[in-house]
Amino acid sequence: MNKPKTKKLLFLFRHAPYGSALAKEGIDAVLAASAYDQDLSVLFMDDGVFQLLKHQKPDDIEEKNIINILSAFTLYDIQSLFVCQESLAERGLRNTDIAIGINIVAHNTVSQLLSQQDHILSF
Amino acid sequence: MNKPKTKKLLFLFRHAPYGSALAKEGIDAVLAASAYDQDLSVLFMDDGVFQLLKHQKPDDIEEKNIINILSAFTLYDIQSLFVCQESLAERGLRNTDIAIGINIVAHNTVSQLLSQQDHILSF
Amino acid sequence: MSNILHTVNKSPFLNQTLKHCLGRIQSGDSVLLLEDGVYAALSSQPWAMLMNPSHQYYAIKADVEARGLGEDKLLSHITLIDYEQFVELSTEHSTVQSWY
Amino acid sequence: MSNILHTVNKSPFLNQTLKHCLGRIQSGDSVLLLEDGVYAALSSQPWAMLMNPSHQYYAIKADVEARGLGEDKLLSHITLIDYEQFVELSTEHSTVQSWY
Amino acid sequence: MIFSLAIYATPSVQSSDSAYRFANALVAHNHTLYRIFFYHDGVYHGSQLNTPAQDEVDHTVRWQQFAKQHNVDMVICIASGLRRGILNSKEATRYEKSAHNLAEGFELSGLGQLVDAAVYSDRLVTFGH
Amino acid sequence: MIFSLAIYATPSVQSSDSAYRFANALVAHNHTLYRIFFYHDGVYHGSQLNTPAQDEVDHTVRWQQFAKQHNVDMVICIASGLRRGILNSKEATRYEKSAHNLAEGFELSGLGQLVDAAVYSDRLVTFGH
Repeated sequence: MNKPKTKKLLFLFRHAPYGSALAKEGIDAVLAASAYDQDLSVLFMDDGVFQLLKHQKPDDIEEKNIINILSAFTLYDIQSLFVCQESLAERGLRNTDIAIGINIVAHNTVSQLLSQQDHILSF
Repeated sequence: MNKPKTKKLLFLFRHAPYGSALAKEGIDAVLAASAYDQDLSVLFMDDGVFQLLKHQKPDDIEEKNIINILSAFTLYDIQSLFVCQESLAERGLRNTDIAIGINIVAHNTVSQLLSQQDHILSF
Repeated sequence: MSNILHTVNKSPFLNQTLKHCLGRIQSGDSVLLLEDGVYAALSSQPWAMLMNPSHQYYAIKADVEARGLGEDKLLSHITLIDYEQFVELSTEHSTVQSWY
Repeated sequence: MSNILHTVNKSPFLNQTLKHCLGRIQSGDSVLLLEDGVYAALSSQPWAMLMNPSHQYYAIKADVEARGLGEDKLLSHITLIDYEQFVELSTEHSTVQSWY
Repeated sequence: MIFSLAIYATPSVQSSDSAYRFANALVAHNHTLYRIFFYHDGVYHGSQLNTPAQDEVDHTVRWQQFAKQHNVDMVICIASGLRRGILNSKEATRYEKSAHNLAEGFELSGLGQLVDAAVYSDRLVTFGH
Repeated sequence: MIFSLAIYATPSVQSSDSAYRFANALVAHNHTLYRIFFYHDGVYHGSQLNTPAQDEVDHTVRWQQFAKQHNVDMVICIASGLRRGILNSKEATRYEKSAHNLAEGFELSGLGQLVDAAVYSDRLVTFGH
């Protein structure tokens, strides 16, 4: 098989952290993908935006702080991080509530992001 | 341990059939309870009302028709069957859409049913 | 032209997933209802308003029939399809996005 | 007097469960938010209107803190409690109904 | 008071964790925990093959220790369990399976044990998926 | 076209069944199914101990037969699988477990296999819980 062309992969996070393992297992998938030299983007949307909140303290529920895991994205050179502005607004969240460096994007950009991909991996 | 007093048990069905095994496993629990000589009631509410629809044909998805299983309630002498009228109306369903004999009850009776129980087993 | 096949498998009476999906579809996209998602094909529901007629809407026939949803109860602009047509749709769109 | 402790563990932004619960609570009942259900404690949301002040509303503190929801973001009439208080509430009510 | 718990959630959702914390708070308050009944996808708690990473909670071991310490009956619905691959040695033999995986401290039994728990308990608390 | 499937759902939800029907329709249309990747609670499909009742679908056997007939790669994420008690004999030995339960035809491997499937496939279809 010939080496295929670089694929555009969007990891789409739509679920809150901690309520299920989905958010964490999705992040693991992003980290795994970072080794494959593909064109990766990550978009937090709907309840997925809750993963980005500052001040998470999951010690008492014996979970790992998802912000610490998300922070690894920088180390793995995953740069194209986006959060849906509309989803933040619906939840009464502000830019200053977000714990990591990320592009806050409006509806149009979200639409573009979704439509430009070879594959969307939804978590 | 002394024989405890008869308990009032409400089996509350809030989920649609087939999408998950929850509806079917809930019905199994009702059938098991029928052997225990307790005061049983069954209430279909929210998406649980979809379990009652006529004309279900799950052959092509290789599931058992939930109506056939629900019909066993009569054989097991489970008589106190209720469906929330409001939940039917919200879904655009009419009395004639229901496949089994059941009491269609308004909000007040639903409230009473919920509050009269020793235990609510929710599926 | 890039376009997306959106699949929705949750009941809209229980879950907001359909609403989230309908708010993001674009020109050329299609929506496929399956599993408990087919309850969204019931007529006279608020989300029918959100279903823009410029898109194509489909539902898996086996899932509709399993649940006893007669044709008289369904939104008329939803096309019932089988799994082979689901496969065809996924080839005709450039991406498949699962809303679950 | 018979009364119910209602527990809700799903995010109201994703799931209609909270709405279903709030539509059925009665005099003397209480509502406990836990797990992703605690996102319902965020202020300025439509369901805040559905929360009748004649009932008591609680949320598990550990679940609120895990998710980074600061007190400034929370509805003021929701009391944060721990699991021991959850146990107490379940003894003070005659039944516990889990909305999930 | 006498409590029983019904757990329908997989270990991968937080509901599983809430049940564990509630159970601990119960016994700390000197209530009696009559039975924990694992049903639906909750039966996955009972596999001794569950092997979480070192820095993750081991749900199965945690329940085992809890049940042993507080002498609590932990029942896995046999029908739900078989369907989902939770077998003791007797069922493995009966169905000619090459292995069994029911963790010590858990017991396979019928749905009647859920009903019995409801009958004998003052409170039955459900932890759904 | 080359397809891969990602299955995140337990066998107890219909999403599992939809994936199976989609896979069959794919091969009937002469498309290539490059890989099925079981992740999250989807890994429960791979236990050979799953013992459904006689009148119920055996999800595990059905996938095994399908994969054998159509020569399809079925991968269970090793990290998700270990966490949820899906072990082959090598992992059972490594973690000193008394048994293993990975069904024949399924393979434990890393998340890279999901990424590889995305890279080599024209379409990746996810079946969520």
